[in-house]
Amino acid sequence: MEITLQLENFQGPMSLLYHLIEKNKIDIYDIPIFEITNQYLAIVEDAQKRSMDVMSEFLLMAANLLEIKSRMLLPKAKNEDSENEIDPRAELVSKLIEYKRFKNVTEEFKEREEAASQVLYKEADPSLSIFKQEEVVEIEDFLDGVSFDDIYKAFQEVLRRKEKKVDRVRSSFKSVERDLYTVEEKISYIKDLIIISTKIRFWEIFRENVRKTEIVVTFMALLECIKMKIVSISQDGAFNEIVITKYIGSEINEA
Amino acid sequence: MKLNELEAVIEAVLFVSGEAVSLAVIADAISMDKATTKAIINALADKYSDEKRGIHIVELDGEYQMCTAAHCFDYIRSIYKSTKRQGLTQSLLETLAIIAYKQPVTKGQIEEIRGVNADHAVNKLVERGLVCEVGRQDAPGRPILFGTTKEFLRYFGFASTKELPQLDENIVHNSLDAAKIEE
Amino acid sequence: MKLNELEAVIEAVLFVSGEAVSLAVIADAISMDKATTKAIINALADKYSDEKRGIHIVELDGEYQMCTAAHCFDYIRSIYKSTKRQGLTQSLLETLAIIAYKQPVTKGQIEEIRGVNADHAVNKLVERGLVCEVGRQDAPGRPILFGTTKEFLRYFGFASTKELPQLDENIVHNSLDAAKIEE
Repeated sequence: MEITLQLENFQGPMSLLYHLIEKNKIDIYDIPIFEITNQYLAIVEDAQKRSMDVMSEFLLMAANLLEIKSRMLLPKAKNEDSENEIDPRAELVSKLIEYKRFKNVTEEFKEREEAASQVLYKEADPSLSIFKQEEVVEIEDFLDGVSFDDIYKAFQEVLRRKEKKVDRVRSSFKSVERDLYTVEEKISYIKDLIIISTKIRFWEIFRENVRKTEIVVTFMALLECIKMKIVSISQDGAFNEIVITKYIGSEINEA
Repeated sequence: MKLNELEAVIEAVLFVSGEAVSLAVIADAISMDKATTKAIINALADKYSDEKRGIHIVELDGEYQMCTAAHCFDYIRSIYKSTKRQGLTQSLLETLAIIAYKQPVTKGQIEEIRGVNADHAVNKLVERGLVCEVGRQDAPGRPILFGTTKEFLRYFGFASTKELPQLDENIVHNSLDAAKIEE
Repeated sequence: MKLNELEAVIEAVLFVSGEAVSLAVIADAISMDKATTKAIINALADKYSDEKRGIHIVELDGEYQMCTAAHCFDYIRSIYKSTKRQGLTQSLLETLAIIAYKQPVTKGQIEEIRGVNADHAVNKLVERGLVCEVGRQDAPGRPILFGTTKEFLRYFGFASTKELPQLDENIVHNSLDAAKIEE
């Protein structure tokens, strides 16, 4: 075989080796390793004289081939239990097959690439951005039904709550408290959290001085979220931190 | 080319261009004279509107453009609205109230008062144009200070933040003292 | 809404969006359940292609997008004088094929199959938006896992990765048998 092959024309050692097998019409399951190794080395040596670029991978394969060749030269162990002895070429063959599977399919990819290049798409209509912008600046819509009185009350409520938290003695006297936390509210809170960070430790949900009722309500909300397949939880062991992650396939988004 | 092929090319050209295309260019694409091309486009445009299709062809000063049919407008709009639409939740309301009364205020201070992480709520409010950055606090890390926007005041009919209704002083003081103790 | 009104809305939505629109969003726009919506879109897409229209509807991983019909390409090209898209090199195609079939896959696994360093090819594919990071492998060094993108589907005209041509499984089995015989 004349050495007119240019190493640069090959995608790599597998590509070159594969070419040699095809060119010599070799049965891939019974590679004449001596012949192929000689041809391969001849091409690689010739190329080496011209360029040292991208050579290392070709040389690695050359070494691999030489190793197989030498193992083939060794007398076969004739042990009784040598049934499991593996052909030194086996690994190379399965790699070549694997490579061939993907190489074969690139032809079809190329055809589809060509066909699909004749299909054109268009940009989003510029007027859409107006819809989106409009949505962001429409305070009227967002605050629909909210009066300033609501804000005033919300602030008072927040402050009152804070005050109660600090005054532990007084708050501990109360036997019946207004239900400040609802499961619904905590579900949407957990949903929000899981959007911001994909992984949360259970205690990160809470701040210092958190109330017991809030913990209970939040825990119930968490159970609800698991049931609704919004989050998944995991725990390394008993009493370890519970880790909350977004349920795979969950459809919650920024909305 | 047969008529339906000519129509297909016109359709494809108008679709992909995304803007008005001159009669001359379309005539060129289908290798027909302008008068014939014009007749074909008009027939196609009529067909679209007779069939009450979702896309129409309009003529704009001798050029042609593909656009959505007016009767579909509300549906399109609903998609872009509904994906973002969400009312003011309790959590956002409280955060907004704290920012309104304590501005300029940092996220840390908001969290201190509400007892929960404020990132999400503050971002949402900024996104909605109710709250904005008003400066930096002269403290380690120079945290961002937030305040309400002009739009916020305008919406509730206040000329400035000084006009906000006064709070029950007792509550305010107690809470401020409390905040100091904890700091 | 009557069927042709539903079709009109779908048409308008797909026309205006300029990107793939999810089934859920379209279903929302026409207030129908997903299965019905899917049936209507498919019927509309079939109508477009049966009538050899200039615009088509393609499915991309459960989303839908409007595009021009391939048979109109040459005419569009003639007026826009656009140069032909540069195809992928053999090296990029091989790398992409491996990623497409073995996703999620690390660079190391690609190199294992191709026998050459995959840095350049993978970077190029990421640059072209055909491939993206999809996570990290739970192994030492936590190597990046790569997968194909929606643009990959669009680029080759696949509706989903399930549509990829079958790999020749036979060769592999033969090789294993062959190896056994030789043992």
